[in-house]
Amino acid sequence: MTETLPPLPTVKKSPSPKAAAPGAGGAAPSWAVAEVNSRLTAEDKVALFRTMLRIRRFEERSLRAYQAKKIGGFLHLYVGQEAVAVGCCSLMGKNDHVITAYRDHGHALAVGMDMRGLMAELYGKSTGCSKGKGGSMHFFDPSRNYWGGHGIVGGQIPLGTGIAYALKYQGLKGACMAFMGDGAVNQGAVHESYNLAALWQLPVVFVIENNGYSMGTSQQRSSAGELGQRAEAYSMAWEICDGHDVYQVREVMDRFLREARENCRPGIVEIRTYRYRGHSVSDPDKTYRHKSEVEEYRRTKDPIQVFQDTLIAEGVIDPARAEQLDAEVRAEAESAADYAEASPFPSIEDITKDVYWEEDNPSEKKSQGRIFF
Amino acid sequence: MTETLPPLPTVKKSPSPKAAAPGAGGAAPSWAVAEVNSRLTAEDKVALFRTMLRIRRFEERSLRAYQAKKIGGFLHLYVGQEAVAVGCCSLMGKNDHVITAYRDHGHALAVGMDMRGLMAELYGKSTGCSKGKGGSMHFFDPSRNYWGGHGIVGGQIPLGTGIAYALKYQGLKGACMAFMGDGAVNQGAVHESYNLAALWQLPVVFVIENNGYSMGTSQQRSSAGELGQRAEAYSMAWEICDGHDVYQVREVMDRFLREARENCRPGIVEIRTYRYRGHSVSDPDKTYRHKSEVEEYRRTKDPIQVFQDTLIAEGVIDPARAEQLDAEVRAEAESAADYAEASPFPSIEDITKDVYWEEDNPSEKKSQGRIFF
Amino acid sequence: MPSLSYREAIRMALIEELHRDPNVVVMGEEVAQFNGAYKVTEGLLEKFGPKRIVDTPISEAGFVGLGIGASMLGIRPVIELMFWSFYSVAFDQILNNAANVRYMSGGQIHCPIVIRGPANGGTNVGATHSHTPENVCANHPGVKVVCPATAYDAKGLLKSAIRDNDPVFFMENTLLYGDRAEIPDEEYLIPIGQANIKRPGIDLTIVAHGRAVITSLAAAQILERDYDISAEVVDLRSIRPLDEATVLASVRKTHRVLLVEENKPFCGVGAQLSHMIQEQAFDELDAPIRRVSSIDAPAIYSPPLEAEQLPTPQRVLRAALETLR
Amino acid sequence: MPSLSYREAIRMALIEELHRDPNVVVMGEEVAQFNGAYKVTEGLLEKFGPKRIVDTPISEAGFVGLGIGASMLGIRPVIELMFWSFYSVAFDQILNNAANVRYMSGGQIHCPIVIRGPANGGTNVGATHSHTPENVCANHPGVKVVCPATAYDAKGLLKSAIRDNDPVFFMENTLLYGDRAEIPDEEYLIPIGQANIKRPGIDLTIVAHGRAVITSLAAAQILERDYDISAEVVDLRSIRPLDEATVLASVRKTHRVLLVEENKPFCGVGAQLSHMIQEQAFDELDAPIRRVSSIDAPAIYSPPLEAEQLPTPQRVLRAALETLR
Ligand SMILES: Cc1ncc(C[n+]2csc(CCOP(=O)(O)OP(=O)(O)O)c2C)c(N)n1
Ligand SMILES: Cc1ncc(C[n+]2csc(CCOP(=O)(O)OP(=O)(O)O)c2C)c(N)n1
Ligand SMILES: [Mg+2]
Ligand SMILES: [Mg+2]
Repeated sequence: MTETLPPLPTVKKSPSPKAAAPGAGGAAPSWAVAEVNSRLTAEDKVALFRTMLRIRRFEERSLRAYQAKKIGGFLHLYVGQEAVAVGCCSLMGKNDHVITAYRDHGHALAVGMDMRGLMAELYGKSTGCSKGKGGSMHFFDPSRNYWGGHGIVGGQIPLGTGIAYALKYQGLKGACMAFMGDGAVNQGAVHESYNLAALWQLPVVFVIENNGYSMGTSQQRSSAGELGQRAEAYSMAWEICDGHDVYQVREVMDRFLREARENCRPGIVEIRTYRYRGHSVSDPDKTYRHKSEVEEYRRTKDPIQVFQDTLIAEGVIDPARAEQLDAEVRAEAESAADYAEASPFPSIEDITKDVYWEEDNPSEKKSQGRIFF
Repeated sequence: MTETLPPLPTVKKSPSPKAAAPGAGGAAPSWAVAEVNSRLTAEDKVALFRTMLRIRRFEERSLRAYQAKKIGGFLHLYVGQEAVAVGCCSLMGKNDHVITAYRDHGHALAVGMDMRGLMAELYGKSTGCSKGKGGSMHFFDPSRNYWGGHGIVGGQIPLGTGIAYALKYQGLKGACMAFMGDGAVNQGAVHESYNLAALWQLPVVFVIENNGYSMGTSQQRSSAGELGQRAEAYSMAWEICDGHDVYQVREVMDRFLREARENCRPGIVEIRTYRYRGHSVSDPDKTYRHKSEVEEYRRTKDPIQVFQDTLIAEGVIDPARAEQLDAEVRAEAESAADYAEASPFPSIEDITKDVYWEEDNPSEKKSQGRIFF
Repeated sequence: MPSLSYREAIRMALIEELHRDPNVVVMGEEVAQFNGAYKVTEGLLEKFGPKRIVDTPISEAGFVGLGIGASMLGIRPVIELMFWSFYSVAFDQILNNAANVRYMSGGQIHCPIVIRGPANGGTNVGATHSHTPENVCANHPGVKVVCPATAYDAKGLLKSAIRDNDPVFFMENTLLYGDRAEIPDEEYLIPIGQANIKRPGIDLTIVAHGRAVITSLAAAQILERDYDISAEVVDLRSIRPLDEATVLASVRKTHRVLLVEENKPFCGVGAQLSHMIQEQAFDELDAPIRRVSSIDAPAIYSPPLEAEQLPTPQRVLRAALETLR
Repeated sequence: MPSLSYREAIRMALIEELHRDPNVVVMGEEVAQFNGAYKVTEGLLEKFGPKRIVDTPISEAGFVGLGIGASMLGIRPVIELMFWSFYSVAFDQILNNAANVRYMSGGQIHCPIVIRGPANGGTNVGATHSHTPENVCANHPGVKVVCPATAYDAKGLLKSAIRDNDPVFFMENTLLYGDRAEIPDEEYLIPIGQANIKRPGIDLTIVAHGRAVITSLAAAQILERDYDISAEVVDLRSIRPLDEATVLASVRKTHRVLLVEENKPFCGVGAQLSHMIQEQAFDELDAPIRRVSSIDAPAIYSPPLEAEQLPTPQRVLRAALETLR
């Protein structure tokens, strides 16, 4: 009943001239020398590392909260994929935007949201980042250009394309990163968005976080052909990138984001990554992959371990500093849980708030009649 | 406001080994020697020609009826595209099926439907092929494996894929031809169907009748990339074919149909064709193409003229025989109009018939309660 | 006051709002170069250029969703669906994204988008092209639904819709595009959610929206002329928000109610009105509330039959007489 | 008689029908190898193999449409929507193709397809995943809509649905999957369109469907215990066709009606029932018909609040007392 191991990620298409191909046989990662990475200060690098850690520890803490029945509904953990969101979002300028699917905690932390609001959201509290109305799948922070958190597979992709449309319309030099999973590529709305983006040359980068599975279905069982390569059907640029290496993610995404911002060229980046946990916390994770597959990824490709090793090798941190960072981040997650626990639930009256802008802004209300039934 | 002339169709991908490439400089068409065409008897060829003529004359007659206000709603004429439906449908075996969009008169005649039922349908009469319930966009004849006639752009493509699924499920060696326009390829449902067909290896041939325009929008303004080539995104075979040459249509489609029937290999055939009339009869046809473009197609590429010339050159018919055939077919169209005119409209009671199978088969009815409100 | 058609009145509203606010964008299939499938947007491309008037591929989910996304950043798209029936392929974008994104974000986002186009049967284009989705859309909290019956209302309501900060679904009617009304030269707005008594009366309240208002007015005329019955015709104009007060005031006056709609009956707008009226004016009713809806089947093509499938003045008349019995 | 859960009862119906008819195919996301997102189809792949139990990509429009097309040729697909909410991306296939193709072909085609899956809120998964589309679907002539409230009903109704030659939309409820009932060893069918009195009573008629039946039964118990009021609970079981006779017979007995539904109120199922009852039993009513629906907003995530947003026994109780006032 289980699948055979999928091939480990390979890098297709040549990377930018500045970055050498990743060395064979475990040689030191060479994406570090790419311009976008070589200009990083030690502090910057620690910040990247820290954000990846924050995601990992937040997720682990939220899983415990879920097991303690503090959280309802779904909880889709991002553990294993941290380098993707962190690498991508670390490139954001003032006019760059992000939208993603329901596996959205990582991106929320990567754009700089506060753990407390996120944890409170999971607890369904009124102090949550979406006032307890959205839950795990619907984290939002437009003030950080973060447009969620969307539960319908593929449904966010037209929205992301529209964000890019707005940027171009307003003459802003920015781009939208529209994230989706490998399972989402087979939704019609995604295809329609690809065509619109390519036809109108919109500044959007479609990021496929290919973790090999949509729920219990391997990529091979859901998609004909290669995922990123579908870009060619629309004459868009594309590339495959190793999502376990935050440097590589940054290097590839930097090029695509520049093309989008500067030349309004959309593109697709397929980032090969892996999730360690079940699809959601209720997935028994027994029917579709071997435990050994998960273990192999954890052992050889863990993005946090890989980056920690890199930073130690680079002399940016030492093991003690890494441990200290981890302790800080764990404490942050713990205090977020305390905050969430102590926060109040919304009231019954809150149920019908935040439905209509006009109802929430009665002084500017112009319509009449009964609007709730 | 008008477009520049689109390039005339070119043939991509090499044709089957048996058929030579079309000769340059107006040399005699060489598709005739392809096996699927060379085995045609003179009678067969006349039948092909006759069916093309039947479509042309039916359409012209229906246009007059429309102008005389005998027909309501839309009327999308197929004039100019006859070689496509006739070429494709002439290849149908017992287990081959057809489904198409709203420009469906040509396919209906090509599968052998009676002009009278079609004309009566246009007139909204109870003797119509859909009892006056479907109209121009919804001709059906399941007894001829003809599944319509569908108004929602792209909406028929999942159905066609399902027909292919049923054939494979039932172990029948047949294929479904699922027709769509060049504008339909940007619908999500089409993309989802491509993926399903390729993933599950279903015996379906997707036929894009590329007449250069979706209503008033040229292919260039609606689609990024090449239409047929999108097949590569799903690892499907594809080919472009000149839709003005019925021999060529047959040669290309024959290969795709065989692959579908015998090896359950789906594919996409993009057939370059042209419509002479506006999108529908209410299209003033002034904003998006030059009259001269239409005239050039009519003059140099008319599929009926081209085939008539071929048949005369082959000695299959002479001009007198061509004229006689035309007269017969015109008379057929005329008498179909008389039949339609003389037929009764449905009754008010008919409005709620043909909604539920169970209501129409009361002796086998098992459900209870009120079903119409 | 110039007399404008319903089509021209909508166009005028678009022109005025395009002039007023540079963030307004008109987008849809064939709206620009082709001048609109029903010519509502005729001349706009020439006037405002391709940045403001945008032709799209046949990808309703894609471009409606794109419009919703753009609206979150302050663009004010007015999206034309060539037929509202095509909402079927954009349903998720319309009724999940536009309707819910404000809520799911805890009120951080709003979507000032208008989706407009004809939403009616009666043009002999068959079942898939003849949906009347006002009931289905209005079922979803988060959206507003407007169905103007006259050129005057269409203009004033569309301008309000474009300025509204919530998603407004504006449902026109192909059969009304040619209907004319006096349109003032001065700008005017009609608030969304305000019903309008199109004809005062004392014996019977007829509530309708969209073209059913016109049908009801024709029936009311016959009632007056042939039966000496004075029917009040209330035009809802907006389905959500709903002007319950105006409906109830009329009911309290006439004590008899007929609901007319082009919706299919099961869970149509009339069902909601019927419940509301009997709940809030139970003791005022002297007779059961009756409804006239489309005859309950997919829209038939056959032109003379489709005319009968929709509410006709005759069917309204018969039901009115029954209500008054 | 073995006691089975609602989930197991559905599975049992599938197994029996898969055995009976080789044209029955179960298809959907994760139904095979993963055993179903909610484990309804657990073990089927092993029993029937990959030809009969088919995993799909996440392409609802594609595979639902494929199922409809296959059904035209005699396959009898039972398509699982992981959530009925995902009908939003397959709306066109479901409500244009499945609902209309018979009509538009003049009765030449029929579509013996079942689409099934959970259609409910209450599981804290947010607005986009908590739709209750029974009203929207039943608005469309050409389809049948069934909403079982118990394991017993689910089994008998699903078997009827699979044998039905029209498209049947079968709406389950995640919160009921664990509820148990005695299920006879012998095969049984429950006709679609037959309501069921889940609790007889004389003072008040409560009409409900799906989980609202369970909520209503809880309220009826409190009414009996604490107020000595005898409420009759009518379980519609099927929304379209609708067993109006059973509802009306109850109304003629009790003269007071409360409608309970998990639908959003505007044009929910209760609206249609309310209209029907007041029209057909106007003189029988001693009080206005009242409704309890979900609180009118997109489904909130916050677990304790979502429980309140749906009808609760307390809200039903309050409304019942008001109706009896
Ligand atoms: C339209 C739609 N269909 C089905 C689902 C149920 N569903 C939620 S997540 C998921 C798998 C998605 O996989 P993928 O896109 O690879 O993302 P990942 O979970 O791996 O991050 C499915 C089937 C949904 N939310 N929306
Ligand atoms: C979903 C949907 N959107 C829009 C339309 C309106 N419409 C009907 S035909 C058409 C153009 C289709 O062009 P194409 O696919 O090239 O076919 P052709 O008319 O050239 O045969 C449009 C936009 C529709 N019927 N369905
Ligand atoms: Mg995945
Ligand atoms: Mg075309």
